[in-house]
Amino acid sequence: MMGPVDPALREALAKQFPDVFAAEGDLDPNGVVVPAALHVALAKTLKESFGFTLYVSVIATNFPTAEGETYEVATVLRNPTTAQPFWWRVRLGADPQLATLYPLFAGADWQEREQFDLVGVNFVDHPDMRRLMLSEDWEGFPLRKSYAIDTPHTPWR
Amino acid sequence: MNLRQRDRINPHLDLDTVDAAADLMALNMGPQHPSTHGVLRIKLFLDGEVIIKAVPYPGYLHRGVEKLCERLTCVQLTPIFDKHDYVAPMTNEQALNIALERMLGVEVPRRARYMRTILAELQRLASHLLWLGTFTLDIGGTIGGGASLMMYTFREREPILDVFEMLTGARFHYNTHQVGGNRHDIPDGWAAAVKTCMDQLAARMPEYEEQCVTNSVFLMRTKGIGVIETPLALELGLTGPNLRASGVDLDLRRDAPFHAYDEIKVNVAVSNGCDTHARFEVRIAEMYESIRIVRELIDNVPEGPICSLKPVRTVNQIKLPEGKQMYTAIETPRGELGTWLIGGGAEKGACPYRLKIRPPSLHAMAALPYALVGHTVSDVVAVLGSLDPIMGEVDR
Amino acid sequence: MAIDDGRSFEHPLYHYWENSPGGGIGLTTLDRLLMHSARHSLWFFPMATSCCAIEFMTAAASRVDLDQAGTIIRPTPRHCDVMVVAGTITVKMAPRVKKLWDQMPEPKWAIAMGSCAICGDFYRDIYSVVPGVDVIIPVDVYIPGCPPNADQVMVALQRLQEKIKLQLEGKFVERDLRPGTMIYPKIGTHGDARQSAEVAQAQLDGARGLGVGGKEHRVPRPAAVQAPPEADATSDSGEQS
Amino acid sequence: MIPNPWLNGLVVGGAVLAVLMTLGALASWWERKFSARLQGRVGTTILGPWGILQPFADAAKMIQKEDLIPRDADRVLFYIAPLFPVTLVLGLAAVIPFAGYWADGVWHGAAMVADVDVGVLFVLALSGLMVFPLWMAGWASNNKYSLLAAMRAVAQGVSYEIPMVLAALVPVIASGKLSVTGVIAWQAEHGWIVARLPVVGFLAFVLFYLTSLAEANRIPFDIPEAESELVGGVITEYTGIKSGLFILSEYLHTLVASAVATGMFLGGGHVPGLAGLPIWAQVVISLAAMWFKTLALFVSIYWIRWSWYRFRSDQLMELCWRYLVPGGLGLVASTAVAVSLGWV
Amino acid sequence: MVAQWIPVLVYLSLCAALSVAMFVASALLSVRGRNNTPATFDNYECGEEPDGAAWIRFHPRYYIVALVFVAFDVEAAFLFPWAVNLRGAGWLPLVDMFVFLGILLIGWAYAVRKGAIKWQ
Repeated sequence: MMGPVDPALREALAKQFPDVFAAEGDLDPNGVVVPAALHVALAKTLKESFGFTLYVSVIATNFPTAEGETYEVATVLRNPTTAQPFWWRVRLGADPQLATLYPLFAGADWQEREQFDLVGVNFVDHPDMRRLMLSEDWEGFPLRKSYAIDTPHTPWR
Repeated sequence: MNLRQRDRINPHLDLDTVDAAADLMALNMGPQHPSTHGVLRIKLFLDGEVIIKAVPYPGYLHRGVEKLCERLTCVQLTPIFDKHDYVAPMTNEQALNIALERMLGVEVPRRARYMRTILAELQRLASHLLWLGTFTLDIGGTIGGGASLMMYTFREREPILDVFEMLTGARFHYNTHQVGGNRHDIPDGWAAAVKTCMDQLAARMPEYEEQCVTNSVFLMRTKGIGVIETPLALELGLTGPNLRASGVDLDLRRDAPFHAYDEIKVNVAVSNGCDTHARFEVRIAEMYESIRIVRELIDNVPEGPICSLKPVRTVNQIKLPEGKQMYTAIETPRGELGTWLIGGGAEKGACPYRLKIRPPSLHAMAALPYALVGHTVSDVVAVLGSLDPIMGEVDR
Repeated sequence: MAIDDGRSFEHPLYHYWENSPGGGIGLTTLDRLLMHSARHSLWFFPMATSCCAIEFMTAAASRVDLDQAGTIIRPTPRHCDVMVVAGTITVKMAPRVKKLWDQMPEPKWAIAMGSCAICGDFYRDIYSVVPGVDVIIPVDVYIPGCPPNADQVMVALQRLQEKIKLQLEGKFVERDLRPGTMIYPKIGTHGDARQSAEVAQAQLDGARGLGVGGKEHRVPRPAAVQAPPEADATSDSGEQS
Repeated sequence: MIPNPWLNGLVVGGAVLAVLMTLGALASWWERKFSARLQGRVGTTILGPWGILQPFADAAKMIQKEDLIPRDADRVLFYIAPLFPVTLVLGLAAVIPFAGYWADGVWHGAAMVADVDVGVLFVLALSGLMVFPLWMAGWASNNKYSLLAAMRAVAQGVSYEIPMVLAALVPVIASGKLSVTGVIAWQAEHGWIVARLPVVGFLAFVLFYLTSLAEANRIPFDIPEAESELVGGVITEYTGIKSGLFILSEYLHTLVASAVATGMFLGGGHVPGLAGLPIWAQVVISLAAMWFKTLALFVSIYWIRWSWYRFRSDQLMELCWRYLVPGGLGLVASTAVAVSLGWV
Repeated sequence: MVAQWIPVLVYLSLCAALSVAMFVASALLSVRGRNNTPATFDNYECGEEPDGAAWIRFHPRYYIVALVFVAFDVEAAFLFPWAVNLRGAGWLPLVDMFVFLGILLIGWAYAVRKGAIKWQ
């Protein structure tokens, strides 16, 4: 029930995105890994053809590896009639850029701004990519692993 | 002009659309303001008293909780989670512990699940009571009828907090849930106290409802104000009562059951009004429903253990599997509180690698630029109050 | 001892009274009467940010009822005597707290409610949290707890009244921690610097056009005022059809 | 009434002033206790018996508070604006007879500062002036909340002035007198307006009462204050005794407006059965009756205040112009017809 | 005639003196802060820096309300002398005034229909 990809949905999606959903590995509960190029197309298909109209969340995560910084952006949608959630992940490199979902989902506006603010993933074509939580003159992205939790911010510490 | 709300309102601070020479008054509401429910700041561009554009600025209570979660172990997290949504700490704890349990595959004993259900419903009542008080306070004024109703709702909220205190020893931040079950068992006389409390509330709720719905000024102030159309509500990710007031029949308690909700029937209140009054109606209906659920469950709590794991002794007793990611959501009084949990962080996996909280209030706040445009300054507080935001949850 | 010693405020006319014959005694009595009144009419300014705010509201509600001691909660700092900092103060919020504190008229006092306001609690080490509100304003009474129970606010009010009494009698030695030695944060602009400047200028021009207002605004309207752009200000608001 | 007009003004005026100021101060204490009782609280308890000294402590505190004038404010207007509201509101009481007696079959007013023959106009004029200090304060503060509040206050004040005048015309038409004493005397002779003019009198009374609420900025018409949206309204920037004077003036306004409504519609100090008693007894009883009626109205104003919600400003104007103004005209017309036909 | 206004004048001066006395007492007794900063004298705007002055040009609808008020208030003032002398004056003044009020009501209906009094 809480699994990310319901088999019937996967069958249907596999017709449209054979590269992504043909492999057996996509049943991994961590969610399907989708190439960045298909990010918007998948969201559009899900919204328009499969009724995933409720925008739930977007989660960016920083994974520092031996090769360098990598990022993952997970997007969660929900189908309001079946209450079924669906999520997929996009892997990004050291300079994280991903197309915005704002034209599809108005809620992506603030969510993506928040992830930009805290993790530093830049959502391309977002109309208003400002910091949301921290003040405009803040330096660094707090939720990156390289950012110390007690990074001093003058004049208090 | 049959454009959808989304298309005709630009929510962004855009220099081209707000004409600086048009003599608009730029009015800051917040961060310290009696009616912004905490430290939200809304910048209003006013033409006379009509709002041309509303730009909310959250973040004045950004406490870096997600960063803190990466440094604390799973056992230490529960008291932190109490403080996000400080009006409903109980359900916040549950959201965290369910996420951890689902990731670890831990079963929760039936008794603990029943207790959690009762606690969640009591918390929903307490939270909605506080909402009712502050909402009417916003409409009726600090010196006025709203204040009277607020005093009543705070009075009704106290017995519920007393019941919590009886169980957990704390009035506010409980720390009573743990992975695998609950920490405190039901004490003697608790069921009777809960029943007394529910009887009292059930007897008085109609009065409070009547005080609002029979008041013509209240109806004038709420009907047709702050409309959030159904497609926009879905796009924004509104959940809980706000979404149901926009005509979407979605309640995770019924549709994706957690706790003991799969064993009982939950009647979901839905309204097609999409406006402030619809949100009011939905929440009032939810309160009656919560009273019914608590009364139904309180006599039927099964016997048995309250926790399936060993009692917590050390902070890194629980270890999350590395690399596993999961989204878990439950229905709190404000809507879908989700957690995106990535296992295998510091302390050999005892800390989460990443814990993203999906707060329902943040999404509700994102609706403000759409819901406020075209209304007057007075309506800001009514709309804001009806969306029931908690800034601790918005900013985290 | 001069009556104003050790206080954060002074009475401009008091030293004339003091120096007049017999004025000293009358003045002391009057000052006691006034401070006695002030002690029993402490109006609270709720600098309420998070969890403690709820308990603070509870304190004003039926079970505790701050009104018993003559306390009213007023939303504007200009009417208030006591700032109650209830909740976590973040780096973004701190300049506003400081500014609101400054905007309160003397005599004024501050209560730090809850461990977040006292020391930052377990958010203390976090990048965006101020470790205790006494870094920026002088705190008179601390209420420990997370959050403190509502009745503790009443207790704190009584402690504050005691403190004012002791201050009046010269028995209370103030800590060397006054705003002069404290951090004075500046409010940064948040994303709309250009916007603010333009709106401010436009409004100033408007005020000049009206020929009314404060002294500094009473200057002739500049000759070369650019014509307002054609853009329709209401274009994005949508007609309420 | 003391024959020398100067002395009369000084003595009776001083007495009226003292009583009104004391009642105004006590009103704030009483309101706190009353609202507390309404809300299941206790209210002030500590200072004095039942906390009755609380308003005096508040006043003493306000007097010693620092006097801050914002840098960008219009200093002169900002400074003088608080002088007016209390003065104007107290001035309203100048033409109200707080007692009365029968002598030679004619009702005389007593305990009044001056028996002005255009008393009704005087009351309406001063009441209309009340918006000016509010506007001055709101404008001079250079605070956006104050300004919005001031604009609302002026719009509300001038709009509700009209139904108020129309409601006041009803007793004037019925009695043919423009002085408050004259109106009361006619009522003493023919019966109180609320009862004498069936339905119309009562509706006019309700209209006058509502508009008085609006003029005194009381819920549901307290738009200019509107704490929950406009923080402190016009007095946002005022500290100490200046804000205190505005707050005091509102209590006094409700008190005086109740007295005016009592005089115009409820027969003032008149109660049946006075004729034949010695004059001093008549004066004492009518004084008590007048204050009883006034305070009853006063209590009802605060009862409404603590149980109703607030209108929005546009709804308020809508209510006034769409319903109250034509309603008031209708009342005037029907009274005129009734009087012309000799029905009353 | 003038004599009846003398007590009113005396009384009004007393009232004004009361307000002034409070101001004087406040001036004598009020304190002055030693640690005032520039922020103390800023305008209060919820702790933010005010965005420009509050003195803006108002929307014309405020003036329309004022104009409608003036029209009605003058009519109301005309009603008073008529009202005082109505009793026993017969039919004619009643009809006259009804014509007058009728014209006023037509104006009112026009204003309402046009939304002139719509506040916002």
